[in-house]
Amino acid sequence: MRMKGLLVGAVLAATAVTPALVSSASAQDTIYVPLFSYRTGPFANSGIPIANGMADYLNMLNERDGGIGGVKLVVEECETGYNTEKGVACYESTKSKNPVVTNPYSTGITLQLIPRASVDKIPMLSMAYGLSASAVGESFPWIFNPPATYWDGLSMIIKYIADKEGGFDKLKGKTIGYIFFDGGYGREPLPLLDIFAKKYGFETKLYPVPPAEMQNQSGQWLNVRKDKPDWMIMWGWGAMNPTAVKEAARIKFPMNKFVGIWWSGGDDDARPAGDDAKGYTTLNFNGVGTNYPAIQDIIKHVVSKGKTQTQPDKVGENLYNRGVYNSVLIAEAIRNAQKITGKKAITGEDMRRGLESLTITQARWKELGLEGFGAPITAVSCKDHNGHHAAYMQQWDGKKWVKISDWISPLKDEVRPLLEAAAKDYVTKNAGWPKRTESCDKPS
Amino acid sequence: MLYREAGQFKTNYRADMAVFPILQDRIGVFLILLVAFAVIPFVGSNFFLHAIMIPFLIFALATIGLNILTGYTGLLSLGTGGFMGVGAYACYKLATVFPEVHILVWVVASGFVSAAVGVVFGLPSLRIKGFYLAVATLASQFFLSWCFIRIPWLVNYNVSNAIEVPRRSLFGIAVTGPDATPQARYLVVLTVVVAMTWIASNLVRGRIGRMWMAVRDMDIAAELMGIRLLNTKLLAFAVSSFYCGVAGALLVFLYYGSAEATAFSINQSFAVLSMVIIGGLGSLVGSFMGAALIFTLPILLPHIMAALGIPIQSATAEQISFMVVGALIIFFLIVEPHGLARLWQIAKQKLRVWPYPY
Amino acid sequence: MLCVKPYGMLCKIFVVPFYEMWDLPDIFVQTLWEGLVGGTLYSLIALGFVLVFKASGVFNFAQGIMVVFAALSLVGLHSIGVPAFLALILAAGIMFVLAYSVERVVLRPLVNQPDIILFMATFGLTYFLIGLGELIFGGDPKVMITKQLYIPTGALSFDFGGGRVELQKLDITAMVVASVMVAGLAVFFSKTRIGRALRAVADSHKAALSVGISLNQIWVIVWFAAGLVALVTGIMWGARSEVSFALEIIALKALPVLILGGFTSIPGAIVGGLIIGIGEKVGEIYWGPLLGGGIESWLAYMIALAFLLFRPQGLFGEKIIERI
Amino acid sequence: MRAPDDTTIKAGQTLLSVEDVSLSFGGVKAIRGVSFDIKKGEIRAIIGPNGAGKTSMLNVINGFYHPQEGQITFKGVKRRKMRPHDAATGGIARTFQNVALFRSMTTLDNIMAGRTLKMHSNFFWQLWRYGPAEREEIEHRHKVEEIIDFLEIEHIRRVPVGRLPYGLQKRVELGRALAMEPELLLLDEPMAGMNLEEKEDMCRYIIDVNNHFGTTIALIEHDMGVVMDLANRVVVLDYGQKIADGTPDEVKANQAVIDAYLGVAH
Repeated sequence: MRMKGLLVGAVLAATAVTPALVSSASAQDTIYVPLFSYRTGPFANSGIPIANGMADYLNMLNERDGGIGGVKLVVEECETGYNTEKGVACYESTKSKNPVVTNPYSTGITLQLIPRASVDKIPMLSMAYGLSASAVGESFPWIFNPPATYWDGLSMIIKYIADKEGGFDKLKGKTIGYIFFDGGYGREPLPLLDIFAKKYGFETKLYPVPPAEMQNQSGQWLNVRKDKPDWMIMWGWGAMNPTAVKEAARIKFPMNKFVGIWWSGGDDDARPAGDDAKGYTTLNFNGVGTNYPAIQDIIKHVVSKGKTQTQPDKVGENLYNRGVYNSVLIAEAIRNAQKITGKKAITGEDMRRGLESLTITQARWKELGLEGFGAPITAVSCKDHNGHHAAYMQQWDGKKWVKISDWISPLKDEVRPLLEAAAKDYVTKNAGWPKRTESCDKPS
Repeated sequence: MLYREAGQFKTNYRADMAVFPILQDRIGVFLILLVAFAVIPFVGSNFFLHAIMIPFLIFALATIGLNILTGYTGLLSLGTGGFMGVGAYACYKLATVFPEVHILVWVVASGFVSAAVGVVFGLPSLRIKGFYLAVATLASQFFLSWCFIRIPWLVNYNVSNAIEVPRRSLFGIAVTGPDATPQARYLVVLTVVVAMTWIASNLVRGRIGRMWMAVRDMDIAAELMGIRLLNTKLLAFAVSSFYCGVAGALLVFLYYGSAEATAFSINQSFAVLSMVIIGGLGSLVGSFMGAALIFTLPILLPHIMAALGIPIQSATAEQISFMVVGALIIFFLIVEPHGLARLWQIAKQKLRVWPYPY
Repeated sequence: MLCVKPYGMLCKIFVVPFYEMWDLPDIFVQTLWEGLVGGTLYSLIALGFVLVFKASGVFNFAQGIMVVFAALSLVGLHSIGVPAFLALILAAGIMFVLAYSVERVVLRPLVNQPDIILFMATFGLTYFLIGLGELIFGGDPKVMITKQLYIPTGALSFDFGGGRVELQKLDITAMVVASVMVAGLAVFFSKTRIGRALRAVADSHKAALSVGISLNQIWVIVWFAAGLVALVTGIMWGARSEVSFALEIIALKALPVLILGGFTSIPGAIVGGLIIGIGEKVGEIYWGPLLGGGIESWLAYMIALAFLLFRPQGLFGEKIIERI
Repeated sequence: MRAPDDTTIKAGQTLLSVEDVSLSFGGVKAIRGVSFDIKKGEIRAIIGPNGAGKTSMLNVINGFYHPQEGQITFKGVKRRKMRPHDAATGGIARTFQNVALFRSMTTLDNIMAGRTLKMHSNFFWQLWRYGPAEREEIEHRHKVEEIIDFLEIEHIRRVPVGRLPYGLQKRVELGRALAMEPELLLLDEPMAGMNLEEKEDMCRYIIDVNNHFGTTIALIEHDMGVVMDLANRVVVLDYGQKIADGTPDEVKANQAVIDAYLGVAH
């Protein structure tokens, strides 16, 4: 009986103590960077390497340079499990510690936090995911999604396919299949796909994969066999990717005509299919491998000192480097904000200005020790929070990803009007959406 | 000595059948409500209100909903998430098609939509029982999830494929949308939850509650006493779905602020079921306790561990809380199948005879 | 092109699919084969359920996570350098430890509790194993050690009806293993002393006690058997895609299989699995596109539900006479 | 508690009759062509060896089983088969061989549940437990308390019945049936498993119910002494067939009955 009493007591006590525990604010002479991540749940395979890359780069800056501009970064992970409730909890628990940026890493969490960003004055960086329309800076002054949107991604893929077929006019009469995660993320490119299909005269076939059936795709791929599309495009995530690659190999779909978005290009996505996955192609906007001085610094200062959760052999894999890329954007925006404001410990509002005038030139990439790691970030502006930067195609050679194309720039003229329309639609549907009042800094 | 009914004589049945026949209970409830309405909103931090209290209350409401079906009527359901989703999507449609009508009206109305859907999926309950019925509810869960994704009309053809919660206010104070303060949201949620809990308590203590429990305990005997099984079960489905629907609408409008279909997946159903089990089958108080424990455990665990001097990674905390929840479910089923609610009763009993052992 | 207005929709439902089956026989045969393979895997999961339900009356919700856990143990052991076949034996050992612990910690204290309480206990067990599995092995999916276990990969393909039908060797292996396992279980139940004891328990707990069989031992045995079935299922599913926690949701598909086959019938689990597997695959391929595809997520449940309304006792169950 | 106000059927007239009822499950014939009647105000016993079809007969009368042949006349209305709901609204209540109480509900709630059919306040009032709903609840609570007094179970009012000893459970079950204010009360082995004292109590309650409220009672019982003391008329079933019908003395003297009980080969 006493046990039971104690238990009830403990639960009540725990509930009562909460606010006290959480309100302990962080010190003022640091910059607090919360990283939402998911090392658990159905998307953990994609989430773990990204979380590692993000944390390791920022920790490396702390170890090597003592932070940014002499200010230490306080890096804290918050586990979301790709789950919206946990996302809210993470947001609320980090909010009180004055974060400079929100980095939600889940489209669902991004969507629910978009309206909050302007109210709470915390900019949000949803790097090449989230709501594509948030690229329109006038409507979404607090949201940033560089380097490219999903629509940019689709346009690059279509451009690549046209290139392989010998020109846009050769697309006529072709069939392009689109296998996608059946949710907001996978359905977003559909309108643009329709537009391209009409414009270039190809036929589309859709193969949705329900969230609960990510590992059971034989039905979809049988339909692919039945429909015999010339090309396959994939918008997959988590456990869906490796299964799709395996199934494609099983039906002997020509792998070099199977093109994935950048979120379908993890090493663990292609590896399970081994040699059968040879030729599988995906978009990418960050370099792979450890052959960059900055990555070597991560190994030297963080990984080899055991200050990480990363397994050493995973450093340099695509999604790990994706995490690094994400953190480079954060770090450069912080630096930029420090420069603009002259402050050391910046706030969320300063960070917004830093993100809005973020530039990473070729030279700057080199300075960072990441030459050729990413396309120069030059087009982020007050109007354009995305920049529509270029990406490249990479191909699986059975062991690793190999870059097979030059940087492909998106069909910005096709994409931008859609974005504007979508942003307008969002603003009209969300009656009372605030007008932009934030001033605009000239790019530095 | 303080908690005792001695000397409190009931002179009529009305007093004897009150919700809280004992004076100390009435005082206790009054104090809890006083704290909930008048203290917490002004003292609690934003984190406490928005990340703990609001979702806790909403999940308690959903737990009451499932408890009506599973705890009171004995019909096992794995489709709670789907019914919550129906409420959320219905509320979104209604609120955007008729923006001039007050949002709270639509929150309640969406409960009716959910109730109707619940009745449709409850129809098989006449012919199938027990685990078979659980599979039928699983069918509703997966089918509804599919509908949420597939019918773009439900989200007004938003490119994001998600519900985007519009701004609405009550008495000139924003209650939904990003401008709404946690305090305002909290008070709205609290009011709805308290009112609906009171109604649920009226239902389960009266004729309808007895019919539900009769069907749960011995459906054949109930039938031979003239209780119509189908009507009773469908009523349970309807009321249960109503509660889940309102909870779903509140969840999206006053908590998430935006939601994709995955917010109403099978995992949500499982979570609510575990709240019912831990809280105690067939107990309203237990519904609150179960929701509090299951929802706050993963959030509080890292803080508790840190306070104990064992800092853990957030992912590890998540995993450990899964294990703890699982272990607690088994522990409760073995030690006290009626869950936290029963522990609470035992505690009160102890208090009543204190300082004597019995 | 086949369909003319105003009968477009009717024609698309009732004519086009059958025309397609006839027109592309290779795809049709492939569809049936995929359905068969999927069905076999559902059957294997259902088999685990049935074993436990038959002998202990427990609706084991944790069978799905046991599949994941068994496969993770195998892969996890191998990844720390244990040779594949030793890892296999050790993984079986882990399943035994699990069965033993479940009996001691969960079942024994809950003996004679209502069914729903036992079900919920396995629900708790599911949560526990998810947490434990992720804690030990990490949340990221693992590649099944197909080669190391000498599971053949590649495909047999032959020409058929103007096309090509491909039978994955992996799938053939899965079917062979499943058949061997079912046959083995049948022999075990009818020829061995323990097997007969298990059947006695299934018929009546009291009868079993009166002939001196320890219920506790039997529970350990059936849970261990279910664990072995889970291990095999995990290897086969894992080899087809990968070993991840998402499999747990797919394992729920065994529930409609059980409804079709009845909770206590091993042949029922097999036949039910095949019906569900083939039904959902054919439905997805030929009727799915009408609804935009992806109907596989709920079709199996709907088939089972429709079936239930006409035959509540399942395919092989006897009509239930209610007594009072 | 008041006697049911029934104007159509007077004491001594036929309240219920079964004619040529046959019931089978699959190939097994449980009841074959049985006819008998129950007169208003009497205590009618149904006896017979195990497996004679007694409980099945009760199940047919209150509509739980549907006979393949024959018909049932209750209060002058002929039916091919009863439906449980019609039987209950028509005033047939029963207890069960193996107590079928609502185990996790309290004594009070169990007996209150017996009043369900008498309660009519609609859902809307139930929601608020106000107005008609509250008045009704209090009014029926009075009735239920009368039954509780009558059966002398005041002390276990708030105890979940699952925790009560068997004898008390039987009494609560009787209370639940009485709460329906039945015209015809079916008792399936009301005294099985009781000690002598409990049996005497139960006999007294049965006689009191019959005398004070004029409730017609049909009961199945194994204790012949009890049956002979209580019953006005007895019908004897064996292998699903009626082998005797009459007063206790007539039945006692019947050779077929003696054979059936002694197990003479057929």
